[in-house]
Amino acid sequence: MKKIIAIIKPFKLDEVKEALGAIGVAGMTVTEVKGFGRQKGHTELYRGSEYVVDFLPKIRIEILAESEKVDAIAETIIKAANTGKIGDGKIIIMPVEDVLRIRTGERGKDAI
Amino acid sequence: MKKIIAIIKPFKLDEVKEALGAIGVAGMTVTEVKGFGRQKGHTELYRGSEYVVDFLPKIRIEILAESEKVDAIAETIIKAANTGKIGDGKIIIMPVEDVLRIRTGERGKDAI
Amino acid sequence: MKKIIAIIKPFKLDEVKEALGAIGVAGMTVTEVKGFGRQKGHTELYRGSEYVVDFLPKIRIEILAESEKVDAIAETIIKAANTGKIGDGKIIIMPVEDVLRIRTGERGKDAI
Amino acid sequence: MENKIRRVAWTTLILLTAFSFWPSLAAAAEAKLNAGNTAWILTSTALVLFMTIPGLALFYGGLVRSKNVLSVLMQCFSITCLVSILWLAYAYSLAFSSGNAFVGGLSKAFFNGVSFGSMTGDIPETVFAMFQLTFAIITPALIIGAFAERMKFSAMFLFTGIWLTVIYAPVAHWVWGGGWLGSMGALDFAGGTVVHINSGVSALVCAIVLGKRHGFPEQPPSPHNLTMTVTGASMLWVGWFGFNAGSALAADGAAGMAMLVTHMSSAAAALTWMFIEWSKFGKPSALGIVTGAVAGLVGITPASGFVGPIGGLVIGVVTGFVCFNAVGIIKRKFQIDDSLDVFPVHGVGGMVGALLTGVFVSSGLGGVGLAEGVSMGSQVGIQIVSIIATAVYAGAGSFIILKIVDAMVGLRASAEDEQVGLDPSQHNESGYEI
Amino acid sequence: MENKIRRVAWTTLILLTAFSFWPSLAAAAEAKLNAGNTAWILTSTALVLFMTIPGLALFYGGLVRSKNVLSVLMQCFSITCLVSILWLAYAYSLAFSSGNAFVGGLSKAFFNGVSFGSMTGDIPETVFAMFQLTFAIITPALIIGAFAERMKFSAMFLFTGIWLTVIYAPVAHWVWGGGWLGSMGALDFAGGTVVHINSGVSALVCAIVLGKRHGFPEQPPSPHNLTMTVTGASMLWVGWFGFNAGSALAADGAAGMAMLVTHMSSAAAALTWMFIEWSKFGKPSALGIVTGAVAGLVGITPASGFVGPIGGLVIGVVTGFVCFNAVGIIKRKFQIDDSLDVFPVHGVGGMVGALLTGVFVSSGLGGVGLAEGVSMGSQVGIQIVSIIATAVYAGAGSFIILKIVDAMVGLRASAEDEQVGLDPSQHNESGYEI
Amino acid sequence: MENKIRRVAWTTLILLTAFSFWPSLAAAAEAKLNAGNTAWILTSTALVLFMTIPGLALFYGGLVRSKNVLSVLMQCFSITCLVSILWLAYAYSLAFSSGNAFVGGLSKAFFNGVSFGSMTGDIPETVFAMFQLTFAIITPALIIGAFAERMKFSAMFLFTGIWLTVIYAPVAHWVWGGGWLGSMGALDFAGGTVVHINSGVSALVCAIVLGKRHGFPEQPPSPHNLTMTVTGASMLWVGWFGFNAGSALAADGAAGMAMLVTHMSSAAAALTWMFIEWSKFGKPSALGIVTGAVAGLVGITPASGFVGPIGGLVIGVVTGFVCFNAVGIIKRKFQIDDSLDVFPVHGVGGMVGALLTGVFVSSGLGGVGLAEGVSMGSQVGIQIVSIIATAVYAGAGSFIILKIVDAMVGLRASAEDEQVGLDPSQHNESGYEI
Ligand SMILES: Nc1ncnc2c1ncn2[C@@H]1O[C@H](COP(=O)(O)OP(=O)(O)O)[C@@H](O)[C@H]1O
Ligand SMILES: Nc1ncnc2c1ncn2[C@@H]1O[C@H](COP(=O)(O)OP(=O)(O)O)[C@@H](O)[C@H]1O
Ligand SMILES: Nc1ncnc2c1ncn2[C@@H]1O[C@H](COP(=O)(O)OP(=O)(O)O)[C@@H](O)[C@H]1O
Repeated sequence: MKKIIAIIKPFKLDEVKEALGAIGVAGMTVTEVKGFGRQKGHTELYRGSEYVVDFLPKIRIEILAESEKVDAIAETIIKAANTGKIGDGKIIIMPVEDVLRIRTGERGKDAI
Repeated sequence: MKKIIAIIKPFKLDEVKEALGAIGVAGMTVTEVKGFGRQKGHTELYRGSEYVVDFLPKIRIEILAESEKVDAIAETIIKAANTGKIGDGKIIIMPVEDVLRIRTGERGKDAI
Repeated sequence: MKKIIAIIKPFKLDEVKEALGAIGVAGMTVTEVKGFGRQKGHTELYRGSEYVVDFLPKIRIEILAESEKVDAIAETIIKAANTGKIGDGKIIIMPVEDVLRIRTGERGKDAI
Repeated sequence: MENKIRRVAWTTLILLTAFSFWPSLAAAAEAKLNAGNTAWILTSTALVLFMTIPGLALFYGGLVRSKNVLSVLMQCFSITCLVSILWLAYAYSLAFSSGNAFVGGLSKAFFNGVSFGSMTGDIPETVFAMFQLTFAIITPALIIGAFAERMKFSAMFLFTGIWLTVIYAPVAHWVWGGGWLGSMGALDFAGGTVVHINSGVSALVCAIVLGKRHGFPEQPPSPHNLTMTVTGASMLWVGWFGFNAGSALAADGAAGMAMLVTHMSSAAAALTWMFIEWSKFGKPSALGIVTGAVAGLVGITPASGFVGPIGGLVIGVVTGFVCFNAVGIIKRKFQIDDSLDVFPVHGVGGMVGALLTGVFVSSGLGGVGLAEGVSMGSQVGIQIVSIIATAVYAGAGSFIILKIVDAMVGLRASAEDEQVGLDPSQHNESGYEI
Repeated sequence: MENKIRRVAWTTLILLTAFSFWPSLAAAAEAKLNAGNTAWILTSTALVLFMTIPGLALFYGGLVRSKNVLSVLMQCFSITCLVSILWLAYAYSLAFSSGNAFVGGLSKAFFNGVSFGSMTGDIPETVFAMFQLTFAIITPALIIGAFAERMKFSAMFLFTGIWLTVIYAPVAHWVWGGGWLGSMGALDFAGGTVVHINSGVSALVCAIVLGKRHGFPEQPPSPHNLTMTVTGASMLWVGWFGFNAGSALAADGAAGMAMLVTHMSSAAAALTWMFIEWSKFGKPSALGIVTGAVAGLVGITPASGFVGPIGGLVIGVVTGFVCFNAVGIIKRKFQIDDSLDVFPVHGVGGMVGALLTGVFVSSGLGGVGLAEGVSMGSQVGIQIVSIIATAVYAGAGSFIILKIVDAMVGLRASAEDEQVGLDPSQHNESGYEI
Repeated sequence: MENKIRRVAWTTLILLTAFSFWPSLAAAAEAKLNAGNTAWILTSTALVLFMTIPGLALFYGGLVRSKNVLSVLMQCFSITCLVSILWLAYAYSLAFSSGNAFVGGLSKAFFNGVSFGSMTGDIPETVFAMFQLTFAIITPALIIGAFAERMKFSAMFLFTGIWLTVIYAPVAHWVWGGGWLGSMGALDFAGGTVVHINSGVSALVCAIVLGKRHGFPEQPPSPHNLTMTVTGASMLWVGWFGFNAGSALAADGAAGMAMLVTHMSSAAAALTWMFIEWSKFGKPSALGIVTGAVAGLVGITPASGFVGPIGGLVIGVVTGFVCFNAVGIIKRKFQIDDSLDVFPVHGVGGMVGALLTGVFVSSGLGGVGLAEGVSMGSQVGIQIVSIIATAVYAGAGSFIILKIVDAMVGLRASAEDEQVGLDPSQHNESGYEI
């Protein structure tokens, strides 16, 4: 059981979602976040001056998956979210000790 | 030391919070997220057409706890957040290496 | 490879960001969250009555870092985010199994 | 001078009544159209419609949780539409055509006989009918604050239709259409009884019959967007100039004074509320000051054409003070979940205003003066009768209507619909996707 | 009585035409200024400007995704500015100065000869010119709904400038400035052809030429803030009182009736839309009811000074019904991405209204009556000619303008700019930082 | 013709002055009430109140961070209330009752003698007093932009009360109430000096005395909701029609021309600002265009009743250009944290307008013409005197008031209160819970 976190560009969400659906990923949890990295923030205008805004809007996707599916998922995300430009984001894979389904109390991979 | 993440239906937040308070859980961090899973998104009307909206609003609760309390917490959440209907959400239990309290610099369980 | 989560007071974000920049932390992902802990919620007025609002606005910072940098990062955050008052927040250190850069497919510490 | 004005005010009142009684006659007389007065009432009509959509809709909408905001907006908007069609069909006729002391007739149903040339006084009857329609719209729209966040849309819609027919139209007839309260000499310049007591008491009954929202009173109220509420309150204030100064049905000194006292009462009540909060809690709040302003506008409504600047000031201070306390009593003492405090602000504020109208109309206090041979005591007595009559009729009537609607479609959204929010459950929509 | 009013209406029309033809003469005549009428048209001007900024801007802005909201607001605002300066420079002259049957001349370029004392009828010419300007502003602003979320700002700006010059100014001249449609007897009280068919058909052409947004029609539409849309719709409704009742150019019975029928048509269309949704999907929506209201306002626009209450009611119901279906046909059947449904609401609604004006103008149906010697059939015929002429001219003209602008600066934002959003890509800004 | 108009304009000015001097006499004269003019000033009063609440409140509120939005709204709203009560109590009397060249007397304190029948020219005095009150409200409300996000509410409240009394009331008297500037022949149709220079210079002093916000100028400004700002700017534009065209105190050709030039100046300044940004940064911004529009409205304010269309156009372009540069100079060169740029827009814009009024009033340039025997040079001289006098008085006075208020309650919120936000720290509230 792993948790995969993907931080992507917002307009790639639909493509990622669809690509994951195609390989049978049934669920995910999505958060709107702000990213800070190598990609330079965009400039904004404010009454005749330009300012650099550091933070960029990003989408954070959290996916629980059985360990053996992790690579396929990561690959799929990379394919769907990649634009080749700086700021495309990261995928993080983390260990999970257990998962429960609130509705049924099921545990482990049955809960996903 | 573990981190428990619970993804629940928004209107259950107050009940979960109270139930956790009752068993002595003093703190938590809450995020508004969008969920995607088996629960089908609701339909929305837009000028005479119906559309299915995939994502559903959910609440993500993050709780740090000593390992021995994890089961009690999970159980409590299940009891409080359960409606028996699809989409009630998940509980995820993850390992934590250390916790620090910013105010004091305390580490480990003293920091919770 | 670790993931550091810092939950801080919102107005400390800029200071923390700068302090981290100074020690070479190049990236982070930030989420607006609501915190619940020992710090008592503030009272709000509503038409001649006072109510306690439990949840307080907090900022959650997520940072991926090589294991050996974790202590320096935690220390830096503590220094920058500390006000000495209750509610300053927590730092959580968690294990990470792998990180990928979506743009290039790089893995591990090259991906940070 | 003052004397002349007083006469004018009374004559206007009498003429208005007369015209409502014998409208065909009025039209026949072909009073010369006054373009200035017509311009102002056309404008006032726009201002009063603006009070409901978007004014009241935003004022109320900001106070509910975001999952219910569209339901509030939708209720205000649909009430606007429904009341308009009923007004055209029969409600204008019931309120303003010739009938008996209790209700008008159907001679003007479907605006029969209301043509391009029909006049009411020196303005076109179409303009008079439109202006009055905007009052008929806002009155039931005010009520929705009482049952916000829990009533079914279908029930709200039915309730409004019946309520307009059997409560609003008759009460408007009593006071302004030639009915018994007007004949008795009750003073209600712009709707203290017809609009505010009427809606406020009905709101209270709705709140009681529907019962509390899930979580009341433990959960703190959570207005989702106070900027929306302040915006709405500001629009209400501006629109109220049309409401009160428009009720002069002319662009003259009476209209000017009505606007002045309206403004001063609002400002005075707002500051009163603010200072009470400031001294009690150490901090004044935005929601507090705007609520006070609305209370002050309610209080001055029945008095607006009758009192002078000092009357406006005092009515504002008193209404602000009384309404502040009324909110607490209803919510905390009686634990009635009148969600957006319609009764303590509109019901109680309307009563305070109706009473004080009887006092400050006195020329000694800067008003237009009591009618010939009427003492302040007896005028206050008449005002009390009009308050009680309206409150009892509206309260009992609303109760019966609610029971009927409950039997027909059920009043309350299911517990789950309430928890999920009325926007998705009643309208398949959500307010924000930001 | 009715007869007199009809005469007044026709005389007004003729005078208006006359004044536009011989403006210097009109000024020379120094008709006595009517302060009441002037007050109402000053007010109406404010109301109609209010319709575009902020009304339409909010109505449209709430319907797009949050990354494009400022682009919509900015387009409405910049159109307001650009059209105003062109109006001053030459467009007012092209539309309303003496010329030929197709377009006016340049005798009033830069408001030459429009002084403090110039009159149009019994109101100052400055007031007439300002009132008309607000119509010239909203018409191209309506079009932006068709290409929302994907057009370059520079292209939009150029398109508007050319469109105003070669489409709007002539068409306004045809109908109101002494041109061939007005002379033929086409009835368009407040802009069914000039404003709504004109903009609606142009919008359709824009939508087709620009092509679909990325994701259309698979992705569900995602209005980012429906409270904004409902607010904007409410402002449109209120502002429309100035649009239609102001078009009487007087504060009189015609203005009163125009306001009344405008209101009733809007209410009727809104409820029609609501009931269709309710019966079809089990739930009525806020977006539905406000869209219906706007459709009803569009439908009554050409008819507003000519028809009576029943005409207003029927036009509302019919427009609501037809526009509801038109939206579906354009979007689902033809899969045209007219982003905010400008054609089905304004184009189709305007056509329905223009047609029905020819019917309900009949005095037998409560209208002011057909002109001497004109049968209902021939009036409807004239209306059809005016619909077709406007649609063909606007459609073909817009197509050519789009091609020219495309060649000059390119019409569409790049795929990436569209995906990132027009706010950051076109304006270096973002709407919200909450 | 032009001559006649010029005479009318001057006579109006003189009459206005006269009436202010001998108000009881004016009332006694019982000038016949003009309903059309009264209708327009009633409407204008509503429009100008609308400018402050919600217009300015939203315009400013959108520009601050979300943790301070309610503080801005609350400041606008509470200023509205406070100024109204002071106006009633004594400020109207100080500004407009008979006194000396510097300030009026107290003969009209508590609106003593202002009755239903009192007249100012041909409109009721109540209407004149209400109209003027809305100017007295917006002027101090403009100032809050300078110290947004850091001033204590109590200090803001005290400052406003004293400022209105010792700065606004006298300066209004100087120009419009029979004081020395008016007598000298200074031209200020609708408040270039009284409103904009007065508030702009006071704002600058506030910004300097209060000092910079935490993070200025390193942190980028972060307007939390530009849709709110664009909405507010739109409302300001529409409301400004009442401000400037209402200042004619009549619905006539002067009002019509005032509305026209107001509109054109705003449009021209907005486009000027937009094109500067476009050429300088490659992209035009929504905040830029609306800021330009407001600057153009400010610039035309003193000139609005005196200049023709070309004057309006030129004043717009010049004001837009100058204000654009002034913003940069204050913020980047002098590093003064005038949070929402009140001085560069209102102070500088007002000065540009006041100056150019002296030029474009000339009949050769399309204006009403200079007064008999006054050359353009000497008129410009008078204008410069009025600018300097107002600026010096407002600047020095504000400085002293700030020092007094600082001694009484302290001006600035604590560093922590500022960081947490003024909404929770000053008002125990938060704007959004979405
Ligand atoms: N060390 C980090 N910890 C957490 N999140 C990071 C880190 N570095 C980058 N991110 C996230 O990934 C996003 C993209 O990173 P960036 O360095 O801009 O480009 P790239 O993904 O191409 O390496 C950032 O906006 C941020 O949200
Ligand atoms: N694989 C997953 N990874 C992350 N989050 C998930 C996953 N599956 C479901 N979720 C989250 O849990 C919520 C509920 O899941 P769902 O499948 O709809 O119903 P249930 O909880 O009854 O299994 C989803 O809305 C989503 O937020
Ligand atoms: N057990 C916990 N699990 C997750 N988050 C917590 C926990 N306890 C506290 N927090 C987060 O840390 C914030 C600060 O905690 P609090 O107890 O108020 O003060 P302190 O940080 O000084 O200990 C909370 O608002 C919450 O967001």
